[in-house]
Amino acid sequence: MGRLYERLCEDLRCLEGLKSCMNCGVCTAICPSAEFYRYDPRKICDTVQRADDESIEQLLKSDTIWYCGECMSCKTRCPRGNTPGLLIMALRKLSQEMGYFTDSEKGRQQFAIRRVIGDSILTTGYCMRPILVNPANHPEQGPVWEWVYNNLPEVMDKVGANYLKDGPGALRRIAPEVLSEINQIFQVTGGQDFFQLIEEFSKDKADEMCLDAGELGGDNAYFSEVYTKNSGNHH
Amino acid sequence: MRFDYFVVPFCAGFGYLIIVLLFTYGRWINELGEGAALKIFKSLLTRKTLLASREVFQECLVHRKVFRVNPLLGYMHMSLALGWFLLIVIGKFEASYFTGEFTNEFYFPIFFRFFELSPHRTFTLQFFNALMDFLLLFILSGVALALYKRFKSSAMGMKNSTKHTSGDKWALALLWMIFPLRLFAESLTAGFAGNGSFLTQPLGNLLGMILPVRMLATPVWWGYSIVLGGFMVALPYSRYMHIPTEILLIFLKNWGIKPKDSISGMAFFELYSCSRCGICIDRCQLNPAINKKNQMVYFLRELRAGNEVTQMAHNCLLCGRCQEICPVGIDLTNLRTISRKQKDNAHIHSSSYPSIPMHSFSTKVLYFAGCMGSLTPGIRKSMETILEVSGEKYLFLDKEKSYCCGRPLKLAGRLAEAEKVSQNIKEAIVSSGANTLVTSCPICYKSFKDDYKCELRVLHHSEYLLELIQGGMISIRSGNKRLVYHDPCELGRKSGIYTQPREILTKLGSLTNVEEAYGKSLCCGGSLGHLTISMEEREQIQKSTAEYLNQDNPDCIATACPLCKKSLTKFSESPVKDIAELIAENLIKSNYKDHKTKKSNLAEAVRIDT
Amino acid sequence: MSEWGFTVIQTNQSDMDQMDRGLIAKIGNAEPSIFWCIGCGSCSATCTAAQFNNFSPRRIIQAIRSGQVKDIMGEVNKCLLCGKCQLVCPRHVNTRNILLNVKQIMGQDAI
Amino acid sequence: MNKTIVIVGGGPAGLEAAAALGSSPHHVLILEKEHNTGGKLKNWHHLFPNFADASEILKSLEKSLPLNNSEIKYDCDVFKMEQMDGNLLVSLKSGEKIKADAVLLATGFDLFDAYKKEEYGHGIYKNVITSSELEGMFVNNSFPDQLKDGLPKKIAMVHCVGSRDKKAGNMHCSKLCCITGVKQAIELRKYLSKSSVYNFYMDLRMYGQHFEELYQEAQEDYGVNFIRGRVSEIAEISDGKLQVKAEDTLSGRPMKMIFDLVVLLIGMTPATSAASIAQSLALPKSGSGFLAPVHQHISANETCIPGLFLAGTCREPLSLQESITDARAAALKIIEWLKLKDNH
Repeated sequence: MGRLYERLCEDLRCLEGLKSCMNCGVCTAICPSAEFYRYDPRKICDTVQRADDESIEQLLKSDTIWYCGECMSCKTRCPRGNTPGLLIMALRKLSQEMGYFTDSEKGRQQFAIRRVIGDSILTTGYCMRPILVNPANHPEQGPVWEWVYNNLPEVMDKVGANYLKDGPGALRRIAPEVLSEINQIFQVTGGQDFFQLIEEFSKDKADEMCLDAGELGGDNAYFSEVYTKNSGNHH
Repeated sequence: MRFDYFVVPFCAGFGYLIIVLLFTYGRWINELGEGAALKIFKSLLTRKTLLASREVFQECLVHRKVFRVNPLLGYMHMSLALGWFLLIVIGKFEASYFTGEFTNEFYFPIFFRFFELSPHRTFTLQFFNALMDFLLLFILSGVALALYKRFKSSAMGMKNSTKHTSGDKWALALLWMIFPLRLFAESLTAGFAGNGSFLTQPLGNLLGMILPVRMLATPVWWGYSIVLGGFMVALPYSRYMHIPTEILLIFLKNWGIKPKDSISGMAFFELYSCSRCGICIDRCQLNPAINKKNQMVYFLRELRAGNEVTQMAHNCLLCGRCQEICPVGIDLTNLRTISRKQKDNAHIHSSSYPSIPMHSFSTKVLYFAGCMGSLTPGIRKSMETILEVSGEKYLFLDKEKSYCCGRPLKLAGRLAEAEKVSQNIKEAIVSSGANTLVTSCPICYKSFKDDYKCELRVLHHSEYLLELIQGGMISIRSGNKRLVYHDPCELGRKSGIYTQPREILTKLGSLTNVEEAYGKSLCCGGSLGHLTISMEEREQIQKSTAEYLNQDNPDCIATACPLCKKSLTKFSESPVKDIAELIAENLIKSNYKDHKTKKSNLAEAVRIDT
Repeated sequence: MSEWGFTVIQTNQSDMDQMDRGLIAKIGNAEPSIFWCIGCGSCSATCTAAQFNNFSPRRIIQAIRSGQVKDIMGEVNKCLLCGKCQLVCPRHVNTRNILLNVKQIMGQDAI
Repeated sequence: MNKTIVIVGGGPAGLEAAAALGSSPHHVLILEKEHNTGGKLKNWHHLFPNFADASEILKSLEKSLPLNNSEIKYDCDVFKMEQMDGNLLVSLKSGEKIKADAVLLATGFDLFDAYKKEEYGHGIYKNVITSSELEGMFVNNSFPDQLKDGLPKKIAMVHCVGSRDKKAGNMHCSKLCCITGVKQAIELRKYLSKSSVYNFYMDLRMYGQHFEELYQEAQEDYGVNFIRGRVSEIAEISDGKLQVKAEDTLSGRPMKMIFDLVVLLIGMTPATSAASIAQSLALPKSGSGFLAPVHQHISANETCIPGLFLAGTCREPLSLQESITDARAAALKIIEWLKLKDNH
């Protein structure tokens, strides 16, 4: 029984998500991700169940664990009451903590999430704001979005949103005292440290790849690399 | 000049035969490959030629090997071959003596009694005359036997005889007609000319009483000539092609020419030397339950006819029992193997088979258990025990991983792939610096010994263990168990190791002999060479062989091959053990402690990681 | 605008109604023991070749039976024909002959 | 009228049948080939799926033997039976002959001889043992030294040894080895807390009450590992350690693993002791050689020989519970048959 396996066992999601798999494969059968990716929740459960650190490490460094959409369909079907989706969450967490996520293309995208959504929460109190959906990074949104994006204040006014303004309403500006409360929560619960960890591992990787990761935001080479890179090997 | 128009068919047939033979043999000799000419030239004036001539006499004329199968069958073949040969030779002498000159028309001796009508007065001529009649009678007795064999082959010890093609049947009919027609022609002539001897003269007189012999004689001579000519025309296209071909084959074989790995040149000589006697049919353990008409005689016939033989080529145990008994001595299993050769050959991923990693080998003895050994750990373990007790320093080459010697691929006709696979092991063996390679598997043994061509000594463990015993390295308790030894095909017939295992076994207990032993030993059914046979069919063979070996209720069946052991165990009443296991059981370990204290002397199996 | 590597991902799910039954029909005809396999894996475990590469007779049999012919391209050539698979098979499957048949039927494609 | 009923075999089925026949007026004679009753049960420690003590069960089976009308003869080797005037003549190896109105064959089973699968090395490597030998260790509390020292040990349980195997000549599924493997894995984990146990299986047939639950328990509470793949060969490497080769069929890769102990889960095979009896009566056998009843579904205890009945594992692999139920059913059939015989 190895170190990684023991750490996984400390995670409640692993304990709840994997009790005794009998390899029936129903999770893989229902999994929408398995339909398109070389992704097999049954195999992942089996690997972890074997408690073999070598293969767990391989898993943590692979793209595989990032293919899951966390739809939790698997939970509803498992005859033994396991939840591979929860196990995946535990694996992802461990991969982030160990820095193994930088070894895989999909894993490296943790950096982009940290920069976009993580920053957004701490600075505005929102996970997602329209301004974050930059047309340059989201060509799939099309020209209409590009126009909306360029005329955001006017559009918001028109639809009656209280966009970034004081007072009540959707997308209002979050009061500074509330924001500092959010920041404190992140500080106390370890969220900040966790973000910092992802930053550090990512910066190491950026250095290794000779790319600049900047200090903030997505305006840097490493960000655009992890955000847009697609090796085409994901199937 | 002595001439009559009836000699024309004979002369035409004879001429045709000579042209065809010259053309055919010329083509095959051309295909013998580089170096063959030099080899023949070098051997031509050596003892080899004399030996070959003796073999030609023994096998082509006397048919010694057929005699060994069954005396009556041997007599039948001899009467036809030797009788006819002498008829030609003595006939020539008779004609030469009569005319006083050696050179005469080449057809003259054959139709001697047609041309020389005067009754022979001198004693010598009468003697020749009687001799010729005797030879004719000799041949006719053979023809009668052959006829009898057609209807009742079991009378000559053959449960099955060859089912012939219609072409062969025509040639056969012509051959059988030759000698009765000669008898009639000569008798009819003797009936009016009185030039016959003890056989033809009385018969002629008898015929003369009821038939107009003078009028009938010429048409019968015509018939004789036509049949003779017809037979010679049919000869290259029938099984009788073996008559001239076998002679050449024996010479070529003695001169050291071997078939290449395709059906060409020497292989054709072998192919056409098959007389389709059918002796191989009964020897085949696949016969008759598992498959009919697939034995060597049929296989060679199809091959000769240029038909698709892939299926037939694969449907064979490659046990070599047929080859052992073949009166012509054709390398039958080899022909089967090379026919298996695939056109697209060298596609194995050789890079997938890493070599045995080279550690600093300090031992002189290498032990290679063989891949089958992993399924019979009793043999491996016994060998380890014995080697340890003997104090011999050795290296266990395939202790942790199995390596393939390449022979299975070779037997399947994938020669280039076999070569690639064996390359890696060969390198490891060659560069090891060891001087002895011991293997427990007769299949590997055959491979190492014949194909690898390494400098070091290659021994099967039965040879090596006998050496250890004789050299006093190990000592064994003798027992009184009744043992029966089963010769593995690859060790016995293929590699000629018969005596060493038996010598060991006589030290261990009392060895009971069974009839089908040595070269006649049965196949255990495990046959690596047969790839298409089903397991149920294998089990039929395994069962019958196991039952055969158990016929005298021995205490133990001994063998020297992991595959034989595995195959026989399931159906054998008495336990089946390898020679190594029997030795390990009876090993006296008194010296063992001395060795154990000298740690450096102990064998150390190197971990082989790849 | 950034360079985007969009790819359309093909489905990974096998549609058994669309499976290629050609090979299994031919092989099943020549060597019916292919249908006796219970997928226990003893063949792959004892296989001499499989020690060194990803060759797996069980997987090949499985692929043929489920019509995934593409998966076995090139695989059959890794076989050393040592026959141990047949010696350990609890169901008497003649694995070697199956592989030989694949080679024969697929011809050059099998390479 | 009182009749004689001969029961061949004093194992659980024989004992239970005798007990069930106790209420009848007939004389019951048990012929046991060993010198005590209990059959294979006496060499068993705990029973699946609830770890019941085998010796307790045996005691209660022996206790329920009726004293008034039953008799046990030990060291009796029955080798032949003949039909005679509607009765059966039972011949013993000792030469004795017993006339019986009805005979119940409860000859039980043989354990598969693991040496027949030489590649597993039983009888060659000292650390390869059978499930029955392991059970014997638990019974006698006599473990080899290498299992005592409390260090982490790796143990492999190999399922289907000699069962479902044409190479071993047994096509039948012995059906009880699966759960035995799970039970013994748990016991080993209890006994050697630092050990890890791996079960190599082809299918796990958890057909009985509480079997599946025990399987789940083994995984959840005892961390027993299960690998789907049949073991092909076992080789001893240095220090008596064993290298096991199998294919992990669920991940599709061949694997090897080194173990300190390998337990072969051997199955039930037809009893050789019943073979000569069956031959003398020309009793039909099922495919694998177990004795065949008249009808598998509706008359599983009756044979084509009038007055001859079957109970327990002589006709198919059965668990203890099934054997006992079967014996009672056979007893009932015997009483019915004797009644019918009386009326004629």
